[in-house]
This record gives sequence, C-alpha cells and structure tokens, in this order.
Amino acid sequence: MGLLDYKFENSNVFITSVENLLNWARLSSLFQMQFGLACCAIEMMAASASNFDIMRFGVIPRATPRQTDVMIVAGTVTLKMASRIKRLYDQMAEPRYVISMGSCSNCGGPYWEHGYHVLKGVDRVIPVDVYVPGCPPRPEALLEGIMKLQEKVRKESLARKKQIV
Amino acid sequence: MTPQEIHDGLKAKFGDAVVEAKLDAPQPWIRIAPNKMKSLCFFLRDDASFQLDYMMCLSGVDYNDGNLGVVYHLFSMVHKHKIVLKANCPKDNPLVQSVSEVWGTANWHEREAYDMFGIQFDGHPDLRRILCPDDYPGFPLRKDFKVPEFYNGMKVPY
Amino acid sequence: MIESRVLPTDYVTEPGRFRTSTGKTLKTDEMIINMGPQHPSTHGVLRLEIVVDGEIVVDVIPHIGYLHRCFEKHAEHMTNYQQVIPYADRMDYLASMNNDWGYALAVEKLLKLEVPPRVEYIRVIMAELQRIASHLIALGTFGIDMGAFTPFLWCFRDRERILDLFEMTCGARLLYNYIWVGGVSHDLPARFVEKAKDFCKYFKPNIVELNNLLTYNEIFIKRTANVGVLPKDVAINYACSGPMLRGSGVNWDLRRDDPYSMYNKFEWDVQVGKGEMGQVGDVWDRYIVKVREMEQSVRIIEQALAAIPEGNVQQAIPKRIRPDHGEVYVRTESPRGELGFYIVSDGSTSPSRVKARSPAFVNLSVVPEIAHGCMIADLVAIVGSTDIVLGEVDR
Amino acid sequence: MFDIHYSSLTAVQTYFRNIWLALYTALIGMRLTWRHLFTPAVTIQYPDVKLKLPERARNRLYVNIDDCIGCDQCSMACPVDCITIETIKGTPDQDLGTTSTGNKKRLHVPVFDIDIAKCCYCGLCVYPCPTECIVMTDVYEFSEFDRRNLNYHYSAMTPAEIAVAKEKLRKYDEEQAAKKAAAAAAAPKPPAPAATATPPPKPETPPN
Amino acid sequence: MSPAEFLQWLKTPGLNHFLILSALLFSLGIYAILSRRNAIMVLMGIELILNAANINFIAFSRYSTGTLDGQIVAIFVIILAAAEVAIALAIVLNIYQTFNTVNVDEINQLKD
Amino acid sequence: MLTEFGKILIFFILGAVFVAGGLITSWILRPNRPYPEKNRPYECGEEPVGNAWVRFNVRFYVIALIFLIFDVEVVVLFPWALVYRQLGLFAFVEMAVFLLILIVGFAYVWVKGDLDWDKPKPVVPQVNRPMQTIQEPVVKNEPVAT
Amino acid sequence: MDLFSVIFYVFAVITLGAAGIVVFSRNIVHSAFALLFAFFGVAGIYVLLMADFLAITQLMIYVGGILVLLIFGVMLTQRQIAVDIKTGTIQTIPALIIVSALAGTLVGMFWVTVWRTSGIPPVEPTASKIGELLLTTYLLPFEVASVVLLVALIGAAMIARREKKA
Amino acid sequence: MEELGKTILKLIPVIGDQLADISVLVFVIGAAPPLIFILLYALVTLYTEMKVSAHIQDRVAYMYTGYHGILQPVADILKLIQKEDTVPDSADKTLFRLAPYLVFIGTYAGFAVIPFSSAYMGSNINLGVFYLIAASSIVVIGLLMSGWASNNKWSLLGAMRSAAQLVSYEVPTALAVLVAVMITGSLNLNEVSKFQDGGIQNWILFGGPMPITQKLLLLPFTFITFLILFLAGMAEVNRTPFDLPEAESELVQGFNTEYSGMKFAIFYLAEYANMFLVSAVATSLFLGGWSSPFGSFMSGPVWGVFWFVMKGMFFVFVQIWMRWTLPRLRVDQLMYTSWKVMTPFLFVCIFAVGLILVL
Ligand code: SF4
Ligand code: SF4
Ligand code: SF4
Repeated sequence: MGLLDYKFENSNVFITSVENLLNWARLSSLFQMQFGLACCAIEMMAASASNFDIMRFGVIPRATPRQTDVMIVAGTVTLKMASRIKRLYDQMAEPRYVISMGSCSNCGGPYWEHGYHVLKGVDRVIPVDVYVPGCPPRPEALLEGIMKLQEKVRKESLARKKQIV
Repeated sequence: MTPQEIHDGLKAKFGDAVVEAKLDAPQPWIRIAPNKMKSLCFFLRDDASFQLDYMMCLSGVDYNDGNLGVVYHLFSMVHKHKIVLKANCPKDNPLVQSVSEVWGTANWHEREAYDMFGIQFDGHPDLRRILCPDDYPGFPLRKDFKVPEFYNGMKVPY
Repeated sequence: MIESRVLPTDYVTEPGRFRTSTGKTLKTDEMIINMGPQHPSTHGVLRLEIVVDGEIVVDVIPHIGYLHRCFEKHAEHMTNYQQVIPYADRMDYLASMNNDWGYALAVEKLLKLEVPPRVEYIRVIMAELQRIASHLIALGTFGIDMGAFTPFLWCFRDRERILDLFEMTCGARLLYNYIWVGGVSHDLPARFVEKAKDFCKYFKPNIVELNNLLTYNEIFIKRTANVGVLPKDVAINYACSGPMLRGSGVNWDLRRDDPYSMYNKFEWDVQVGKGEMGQVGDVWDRYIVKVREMEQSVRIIEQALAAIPEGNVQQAIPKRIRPDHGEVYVRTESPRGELGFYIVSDGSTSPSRVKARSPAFVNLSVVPEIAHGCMIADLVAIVGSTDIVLGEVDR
Repeated sequence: MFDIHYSSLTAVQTYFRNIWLALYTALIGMRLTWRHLFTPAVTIQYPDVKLKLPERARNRLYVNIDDCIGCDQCSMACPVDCITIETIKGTPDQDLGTTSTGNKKRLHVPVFDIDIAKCCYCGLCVYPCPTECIVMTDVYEFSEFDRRNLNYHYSAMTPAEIAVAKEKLRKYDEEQAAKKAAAAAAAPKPPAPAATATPPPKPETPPN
Repeated sequence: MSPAEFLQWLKTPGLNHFLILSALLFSLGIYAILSRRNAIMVLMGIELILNAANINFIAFSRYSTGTLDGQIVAIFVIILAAAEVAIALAIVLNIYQTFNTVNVDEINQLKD
Repeated sequence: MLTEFGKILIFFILGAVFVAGGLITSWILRPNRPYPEKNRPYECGEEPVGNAWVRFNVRFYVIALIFLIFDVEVVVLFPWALVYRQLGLFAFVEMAVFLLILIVGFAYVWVKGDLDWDKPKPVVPQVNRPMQTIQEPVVKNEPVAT
Repeated sequence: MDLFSVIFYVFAVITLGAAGIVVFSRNIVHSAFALLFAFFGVAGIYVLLMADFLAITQLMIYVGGILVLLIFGVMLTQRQIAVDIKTGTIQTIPALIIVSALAGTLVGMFWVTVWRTSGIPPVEPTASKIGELLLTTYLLPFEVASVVLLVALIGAAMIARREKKA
Repeated sequence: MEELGKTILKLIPVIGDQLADISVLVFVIGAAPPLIFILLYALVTLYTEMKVSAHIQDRVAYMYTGYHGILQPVADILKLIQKEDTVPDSADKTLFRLAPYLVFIGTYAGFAVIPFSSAYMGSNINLGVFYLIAASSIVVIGLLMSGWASNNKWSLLGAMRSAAQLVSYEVPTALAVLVAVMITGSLNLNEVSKFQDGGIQNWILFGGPMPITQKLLLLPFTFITFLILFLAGMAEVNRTPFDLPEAESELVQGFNTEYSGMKFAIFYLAEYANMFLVSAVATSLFLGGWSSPFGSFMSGPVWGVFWFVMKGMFFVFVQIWMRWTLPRLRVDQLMYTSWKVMTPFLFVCIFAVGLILVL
C-alpha cells in the first residue's frame, strides 16, 4: 500500500507540484513528541513558552508517538534510556524526523569522557536529521534547528523517501 | 548534646560496637561496627535524649585501601544536634546492616550505595539497583571500576 | 546498533499472571501500567510502575536512573575542584545557582575560606532569584498536571525575565557556572540592581494573578486539598525537606535554622502549610508554600539589593585549591530542599569523593508511601507537588 | 472570602458554597484570561526579530588563532576535554610574530580543534588564556546536518606548512643533538639548554 | 408457492416479513440462551428476544390494529427490559464477586 | 415521515462515506512500512507488562446501573413534555407523582452513597513508632550547634 | 421493488447478521459490540413500521444504556486474554436442533397465517400521541412503571453495591 | 432457481432506477451542507483555538503558513493524510478500524436535525433533540470500542472514563432539554427556534415569549437550565474542565493514544464537530437558534444561517476560553457534579417550570 510510496523513479511536473504541496504540509505541521530528558528539555519548554513560541512554526506537542512527526531528543541519553528512545522512535508513524538537541544527545557532551552510563550520541541508536549544538542551546537555536529541518523536508521527494532504519 | 556526650552515651550502651571516634574533627564522627548498625540506630532515633530523627545523608565511600565505607549524617530536629556515623567493610565482603527500617529515607540511599559500590545491606527490604540498569556490569563508583566496552549492544566509550 | 528489542529483565511473565518489578504478584483486578519514562506528567524521565485497580492506584514503584549522568564519577575525575562546578550546574538544572553555591560552600568550608560580603550578597540575590525561577517552573508544570495550561506559560514568561538577569550577569541562561569557590565569576553588570528591582516590582502583581487564575480556583482546590497527605512524622522519617517538609507543617528552613551566608541578616518568614483547604500536608499545602516562598524571596532580594556593599568579587578566589585531608558535609536550602554535599578530600587537587544529597531524590522516595489508594489523577498531583528534577534525582 | 475554614460549615452550606465558589472562581479566572486576550504578546518572533544578546553572552567559542601562543592553558582548564591542541616547537631562526597582547609566539599550532559538539559552554577555558584569544561569542545558530561538521578546526596552518615546520624542528633537533654530541665529545661540561624550550604549562589553572 | 410468487412476496414487504424477521431474531436469542455458558451472553440473548417481541408488537400495531397500543406496549417492554437488565447485571456482578466467574454451569457447581 | 428518516439514513451513509473517503485518500498518499517494533503497543516507551484486556474494575458500575433507570425515565418524560402545555395541571400532577417516586429512589441511592465513585480512603502512611513532638516554632536566627 | 423494501431488507440483513455475530461469535466482546448493529437494525425496522418515537427510544435505551452497561459487565467480568476470551458453548447440537425447530415452526406459522389487517393508517408523528395515551388511557401502567423503575433502581443498587469493607 | 437468479438480475436496474430517483439525489445534496460546514468549521476552529489560546497566554501561535498562519489547519490535515497509519499488532484490528466510523457517524448524524436556518435543516423529523441525544450514544460505543480495541492501557482507561462521563452527563443534558421542550412543546429544533423568533426578549433563556409575569418567574430557572445544559454539553464533548478522557497529563492521549494519521484526524474532527453540535443545541433551545436578536431586523433564511453560526461560534469560543482558563476535574468529582449538582438542580427546575407554566 502507500500507492505513491517508492513508486516513482523520477519525477515529472505533476509529481513535483504534488510533492511541493505535500512537503509544504509536512514541514509546516511538525507535531513534536512531548519528551524531554534533561536540562535541554527546559530550554525546549522555554522554546514552546510565550517568549519564543515554537508553535509559530506549527510545532505542537503531542504526547503519543503515533501522532508525532518530529522527536526532539533534548538532553542526555543514558544507557537505560536509550532502548526506550529507540522504542519510542520505532513507534512513531512515518514520516518521522529526529532533532538532536544539545551537546549531550549530539555526542555525549560534557559526559563523553567519564560517563559510564551515558550514550555518546543519540545517533548510535536512531538516525538523526539535524544536530543543534549548545549546552543548552538557546531556544532560538532550537528554532533554527527546526527551520533547518524544514529545509530538509522541503527537499524531500516522493520518489526517494527517507529510508527506515 | 555535644558529640562527646553522644559518643559517651553510645559507648555506655553498646560498648565495643563503637569502634573509633574522631570528635575534634570539624564534623565529628564515630565509627560503628557494621553489624551493630541497626539496633544502635534505633536507639539513637528513639532515645529521648538523642532523638536523631532526621537522616540527612547516607553515602558510600571507596577509601581506595581495600575498604568501603558507609557514612551516615544524622541530625535531630528536636535537639538540633548532628553526628556523623561511619561503618567500614572490606571490599571483598561488603556487608553492613541496613537501617532502612529506622529511617525511611535510608531505603533509597542504601540502594544507591549498593548500586554504586556494591555494598550489601543486610536486612534491606528491596535491595535492587536504583540508578543503573539491572544488568549493568560492575559497581561504577569503586575506584577500580572499568567502563564496559559494550552494554546491551551499545558501545559505551566514546 | 542497539538490538531492537531489549528483553525486559525486571519481569517474570507467566501466562496470565504478572509480577511487579519488586516481585509482588497481582490480584485479579489489578493491572500494571508504566507511567513514564516518556509521559507528560512525570517531569522528565521518571518511570512510575503503577499497579492499578480500575482508577485506583494500589501500588507505585518508582524507577529512576533514566538520567543517571554519573556526576559523582565526574567529580572524582576532574583535575581540580573548580571544574566540578559545571557538572554541579547540570545536576539540578532548574536551580543551578543553588547547586553551585552548595558545592562552593562545601569546598570553602573544606578550605576554611571566608568570602567577601559583596560576594555573599550577590550569591543571596542570585540564589533567591533562582528560587523564584525554579518555583515558577514547579508551579507551572503542576498547573499542567492539573490540566491548566495557561499558568504554565505565564510562569515561563516571568521566568524569562529572571533568565535575562542571569544572562546579563554571566552570559548563560540555564547553566551558569557563576558561583565559584571563593567568589563569583563576574561582578554584577551595570544597571543590574535597577533591573532586578524592576523585576521585583513587575513580579509581585503576577503572583496575585497566578493566585486568581489557579491557586484559589475551586476546581484546583478540590483537586489538591486532602490529596496525598504527608504527615509530619513521616516527612521527617523520610528526611523530606524544603517545601515538601514545610508543607507538612514542620517549621523548618535551613536558611534560618542552620544559617549560612547572610540569611540571618534579612527579614523574612518561613512559610508553613497550615491545612487551609484540607489537611495539613496535602498537595495544596505543598503548592501554596511554594507560592508564598516566592513572595518571601522577593522580600529577601529587595533587602539584599538595597544593602549590597561594594567590593571585589574575586579577591578571595584561591589560586590553587588544595584542601587538606578531610571531609565535610554542607547543606544548603535549594528550592527543593536540603541540598547536601559530602566531600572527601585526600589532599590532592581533586576531590576523592563527592556525594550529592539531592533533595528531590529523597522527596521522591516518599511518594510510594503517600500514593497508596489514591486515584491516577491524584498520583499525578502528588508527583507534581513533590517538584522533582530528574537531573538531581539521578545525578 | 477564601479563608473561611471548611470545617466550620454544615454539609448543606458547604454544598452550596462549593457550587458558588466553583462558578465564581471560574469567572474570576475567565475575566483574567479575557484581559490577557488583549494584552500584547511577549513573543520575540525569532527569525524576523533577533534578540540582542548581552555582551557577556556565552555561546560558540571563537579562537583568534593568530594570537594563540599554544600554551595549552585553555585545554587544561576545560572540564570536558574538548579542546585538542598540538604544537610544534618553533626553531630560533623563525620569527612567529607576537600576539596583539604583546606575547611572543614560540610554538606553531598545527592542530587547534574544539569539538563544539562536546563543549558545555562553561567558559572555563576563556579565563586562563594569557592572550585572550579564545573568546565566547554571541553566535548561537550553527545547527548542522552532520555531526562531524561541529568539530571546528581553528588552526590556520596548511598541511604543507605543518610539514615544513616539522621538518625544520627535526633538523633543528638533529642539529642540537649533533651539537650536543659534539660538545659532549669535545668537553665534559654540559651544553646550555636550548633557549627555545617553553616552560611546561602549569598543571592547574586558577581561574582568573 | 412458485418461485415467481415467492419473488413477488419478497418484493412487497408486509406484516409477514416483519413477523418472520422477528421469529428469526427470536430463535437466535433462544439459541444464545440455550447454548452459551456465560451469564452475560444469556442476557444478550434475552435482549434479542425482547427486541423480537417488540417488532411483533409494533408490526401488529401498524398493520393490524392501526392504533398506537402496540407501541405503548413496546414502550413498557423497553422499560421493563431496562429494569431487568439493571437487576440482572447487578446480580451478575454479585455472583461474580462471590464466585469469581460468570459461567452458569460453573456457578451451578460452585453453589453447593 | 419516512422521507425524513430517509434523510437521516443518508446522513449516516454520508458520514461513513466521508470517513471511508478520507481513509482511502490517506491510503493512497501515506507510506506504510510496518515492522514488529513499530506495531508494539505504546506504553510510555516501556515494554508493556501484560495485556490491557484484563478484568477491568469499572468503578462506576453502580452509577451506570442507576443511569440506565434514569435514562428510561427521561425517555418517558419526553412525550409528556411534548403534550404538557396542552394537558395542563392534570399532566403536571401525574408527572409529579411519577417523578417524585423516582426522586425517592434518587434520594435513596444518594444517601446510601451509591452515587459516589467507589473509592477507598487513601492510606495515610505512618512511622513505626509514636513521634515525639517537634519543638516549634524554632527560635528565629538561632544557629544550630555543629 | 421499491425503496421501502430495499431498505427493509438492508435493515433485516443488518439485524440478523449482527444478531448472528452476537450469538455465534466466540469472542464475547465482539458479541457485545455486534449487539450495537443489531439494535440499530431493529431501530431501522421500527422506523419502517412508522414507530419513530420507539425507534429513537430503542437507540437511546438499548444502545446508550443497556449496551453500555453490558459492555461494562463484560469488561468487568471477563479476562479477555488468551483462552479466556472465548466464551464456551454448551449443548450446541441440541440447542441448534431445538432452535431450528422453533424457527421453522414460527416462520411457517407466520407465513401461513393470514392476519387480519386493517388499512394502513396514515403516517404521522407518534410522540405526542404516545404522550397523551400514556397520560390518559395507560395512566395506571405508567405510574406502575415508575414504581417498577424505583424498585429496580433500589434493587440494583442494593445488589450491586460492594460490601463496604470495615 | 433459474428464475430466481434472473429476477435478482432484474432487480438491479430497479434499484438503480430507484436510486436515480431525483428525490434520493436531493437527499444526498441535502445531507452534504453539514459535512462541508463541519470541514470548514473545523479549519476555522482549529485556527481560532490555537490563536485564542496563544493570546490568552501572551504569545502569538501560527505565523509562517500563510498570513498569520491562516493555512495552518490545512497543512495539519494534509499532513495527517500522508501520515502512516499504524495498527498495533496486538490490537483487535477489526474493531480498531471500525471505531472511527462509529464516532464520526454518531457525531455527524446529530447534524441532521440542526436547523441552520429557517429554510435548511437536514431532516425535519419532529423528534429533533431527542434523536440527537440518542445518536450521540453511538459515540459512546465508538469510544469504548476504540479504547478496548487498541489493547493499550491508557486507551482503555481513557475509554472507560469517557464512557462514564458521557453516560453520566446524558441525564442532565436530557433533563435540561426537557425543560426547554416543556416550554415550547416541540422537539423539533426548527420549531423551537421559530417559537422564539421575534427578538432577544423571546429567547427561552430570558423566559420565552410568555406574558411578562410568567417570563420573570421563568427566567431564573431557564437561566440555570441553560447553564447546566451548556456545561453538561461541554462534558459530553470532553472539553476542559471535563477533558478527562484525553487528559494529557494523566492518560497520554486517552482513547486515541494508538491512533495515528487519518484515523486520528477523524477523531479530532469528530471532537470539534461535537463542540459545535453542543453549542448549536444550546443555541437552538435557549437562544432562538437562527432567529435574529433584533426581531425582524436582519432576519430571513440567509441571515438565519449567519445568526445561527454566529451564536454557535460564540459558544464554541466560550468553550475554548474556558478550556484555557480552568484546570481539570477528577473523575469522581465529575460524577459528583453530574449526579449531585446538576441532576437535583434540574429536578427543581422541571418542577418549577412545570408549575409556572400551568398556573
Ligand atoms: S547538552 Fe548540556 S544542557 Fe543539554 S542536557 Fe546535556 S548537559 Fe544538559
Ligand atoms: S567552554 Fe567549557 S567546555 Fe567549552 S571548551 Fe571552554 S572550557 Fe571546554
Ligand atoms: S590558552 Fe589561549 S593562547 Fe593558550 S593555547 Fe589556549 S587559546 Fe591559545
């Protein structure tokens, strides 16, 4: 099923315009998984709070992975948590994206050297689309990350979609 | 009550369960035999003149000389006095009596000490790892702990 | 790549019968639900394994450690005492200033170091601002737990003002690395005092607004009063501290009763839960204590701002931190309660053992006790009222 | 009006009082939210409007490599160990120039990497730098699609230059060794140590 | 009846059709009562039967008497059905609490 | 009358058609890449313990039973309300009797506590010994002996 | 064949099919949910029989009340995992025989009998008529019904009430 | 047998003829406006809800899809359409797929008796509101089905809560409707609206078109009834403070936890449609429905639509406004409100209104 999925080798005008429309819809309505891990999550909350208001970009928090499009991994991924993150990612309905927010989820951050219980980068368990550096990144930096992701989504095409893990 | 009085009181009641004391340190401490901990602590909590009803902290320590230690910071909300208790145990047989019945808060602290140092608390109702996953290898805060190469299929070192 | 399915190790599953992770078997009507680690109301990555009978919570088993970041190990591995401070920041990320201060105080005590009065004043101001910021988050998220979303954003809006003050002082919004052993990293910037005064003026009416919107809302009161009652003696036995202990009616505040720094120079009152809407020690009491504490913090800040002396903030910073052999346990009142640092020094430049006694860890450990027989919604309220920060619980 | 204690009321009174209070407090709240509906928003519309950060803002690090003398102080101070510095001793015949603060440069810095993905923006590296060449800027927008791009290489030296410097050092060392050997052969008195050696950096870095 | 007649009959639904429908529904209900062990299933069967009866009442009221009496009776039937279900389910609940099962034959065995 | 109900039937059908149409459109456009992990039930990121299909303790069962009776009552009240203004006082008295009888029942279940959620009293924890009184309020600004 | 008969057959099929699922499904939850369609079908049949008020009453009481209650009952008493989800049947064969005999008899009877039919009365709304009838001709049963409901209410509450543990 | 088959074949064109009958087509067209209305209205309300909530909270919400984010709901729906549709392996797949149909149909069928104007009404059955209440019980079953079929504990809890809630609030809703019906003597919402035509003073909220003394006597009771109807209606559509079934902070997403993509969108749509349904019923019964508040000024079928939608949207707005103000009740308090506050009050109202009307 998914009649249009993987079905086109190369695009023509019609497909491109449909594609543009669909991409537009996807990029402007990124439901975010309500999910914070550590300090970065506070900045993520700050980003959705009044002063920065991430909802301006159409990012709405939803609690269940089934209804979300983007998982913002905000904070330190520990070994105990990694399998849960993987499971949550698995349970997200496609198309799905991952933003890794903050040094910790990028590569372990300050805990990269002695953190016996810290996963050194969330990209060891799930594929990451955008890395937002900072410790914690300012809310604006997260907004910029979202815009980067939107850029990426805009370039997606029906012909070649992101491969699943 | 001054630390000296506490020490004397304990000495009088429990005799050689009081192993050692350093009462002139900035924070005076008394070392207790690890297998007498529970009854002693009950006494400390319930005796009207001690009433150490508030356990501020319980920490495990690796002294790096083959000994592990447990340090109890006690405080009395009634009399406003403090005392530090210590219990030492050898690394190869780390067994200390649990005081989680005496102070409810000790329950989790002891689980943490078990998790980090592998100290066995005798009589603890539910001695499981608390911070690390159940199948985590080793006791991370011991000085001789080696970070495992892989945990559950995930590479641990950078 | 991680194996896709990590087998659950904590469960023994027989067909049709299940056991909780502590080994209790279920009775017929009960069912195990995992609340968290990804759940909107567990404030991070707490996992509560709850056994429910319909809507009634029979048993709660908290599982923590999903954010165990090895603070204590890092502290041992640093090359000097100063480097621990960024990690202490990250422990309780809602109250970094207080964490830094606690750690710095402990090291100063180890070094027997005196800090200049200006530094003390700055620290008090920062810590109290931080307390307000932290309580704002606690109250806001508690509002979300109760289903009211608006107070949360209003609280964040006010908190943003405090963060602006912090950012202009030390350049960071959340994790400051501002309070150092023996001093602070920067002196107050120009116009800080006025801005802080402005903030106090701005903030006071907002507390009233919050009260009108949430605190005295009848639905809210009915949701929180008489729920999750924590009696005084249990609170002490579990070594609860901070608003949790005060909510239970114990008149106890380390700032007053085990004073450090300048706190005994200021006029302020310790807020205690009085059971106005229900029993002493219920969720509403814990909540209102935080609200009133914010007012008191504003009072302290105003006094401190008025009295702040001039001076060099860095003169006492030691060039080389190398305490003697020894150990120290120092406790301070963080927004969540008694934050203790137990530091063992072996005479080298880095600590040989740092144990952080985090208030949230201890406060959380009493939750299973008070949650027996409540409803799922009450459980959310109880967890929300304990105001845990997982970074501090798990360290 | 809020402080009537509940226990002082009869059941019937409480019943009606509850209903009344529920409606009344709800209305108070609604009046409040109604007013807020018309207060201007506090939102800073980020990509269109950008907040001016205070001058102490701690965001991405910047290294003015021209001023760096390769003293390794910053790397020692970093709690995270995310600064990697390699140096090549300059030979006495080279003039590496002076920094803007007037310090004499004696080392080549062929590798000066900051893994900004690990950095925790604590600022501890900034204080000990003798030449104030490592600074925190107010740039915070540098997301990447690929993590490797976050490892910033500040060194300005090209591989060719590095090779040249290394070669020179090797030659110089050989010369020195030869000299030493010659001197040792010639006379029992020890030769004067080479003036190029920098004093080893102090192991700990007191802030400021 | 010839097939053509049968078809004709099929094409013009009238009283008989409704009655037959109700008969079939009734039989299904009876079957549920007879064959299912579960008390709640039995209750469902009873509901089907009552529905079948109601169809009869209303059909007669429509085609035969032409008054609303049948409907009134049906309303009473529905009222009684509701009362019956309330009581029956209360009993089932009670039985369940006592015997921890709602299977009729098991209850039979457990009774003594 | 039949046509009016016919219209309602069409509403039912149109509703179904709309849902089906939406789902079919979505079926054309959406990707579908299920794999076992994706299709495991969600439980906050944990592996669910057991199954949701257990004997669920419906706490408000008694209330639901009561509801059924009141539902019936409401149903018979509707025709009454329709003709109420034509029949006048007579109808009022009759209905008052009907209602009052039921209100008696309502009062009965209220008093008996059947309208409450079946909820046990929360257990207030206790310490394993009587607590000596805490001295309070502590005298202000008096440092504690260390 | 006109629309009336088409709709009749549609509803008949819905009713009987759903009732079939109710009776024969091995999964009691499916049975309970299938009951929804059975009740709905019957309501449709009522409409075809010009009993509009009854049709909606049927929906309201059967679907909104009885069915919900039945589903609660099922959820409360059944552990629907693994084997238990199936509800056992007993005496399938004898029951089938009895039932087919019964069905045959009834159907045959209905088929053969020629009922007295009056002219089909004009279509008109029934609700207010029913209201009048209830308050006049059927007043006594109506009031009795309220007593029945009262008894049912008190009885159900008393039986179902959980014994309050001391 | 042969003949039977032939006849069946013959039947088909007959049915075809019947279906092609112009009246059926008219019916279908007649049923379509509410659907279009629901879609448009959902878009508008989604947008309004977010914007209103944002401004209450001192922020701005959607900005970058069209002018001030006006196209955001369109994008949301387009996105949900292309979202993968996950069905858990352990779910009861048939029921899982069936549930959205029931929920939407139950809601949509309710729109059949809503008089958008004096000239348009899906179906003019004279049982109007009564039917509407009955139809909404299908939603209960749909929710129970979705919760049970998901085989997810949060869903089950959510479904149970919503069933309890809908069931409990059906009694107050019906009783409140009853009060209005007693006054108007009709269940048909169109008739009820007509009854109140002629200006604001004729609205039942203000006592209805009665002699002045009766009116004044009725006024407090109709007012209370209206309040209860509105609040009970809010409870029936799961809005804060009665949003327990999907209480995010407690039950994740409640009964639709496992639903994704289009199915979730349909639940969402049904919820929003229900919001309007409740407002519409309250409006028609107590605020004159499509009738203009200024007597004959600005009245007429077309204005009727305007007034009706305006009044409906006003209450939708009030619902939104309340949602972003109030915290949420607990499930036992919910029951308390329904059984111990609303129901007794309504009994009193029924008696009072009854007495006033006959005296
Ligand atoms: S990157 Fe920094 S702020 Fe973010 S979680 Fe890690 S330590 Fe905390
Ligand atoms: S800011 Fe801190 S973590 Fe980053 S490089 Fe400097 S010292 Fe290291
Ligand atoms: S401290 Fe400054 S001069 Fe020294 S290596 Fe670092 S950047 Fe270069």
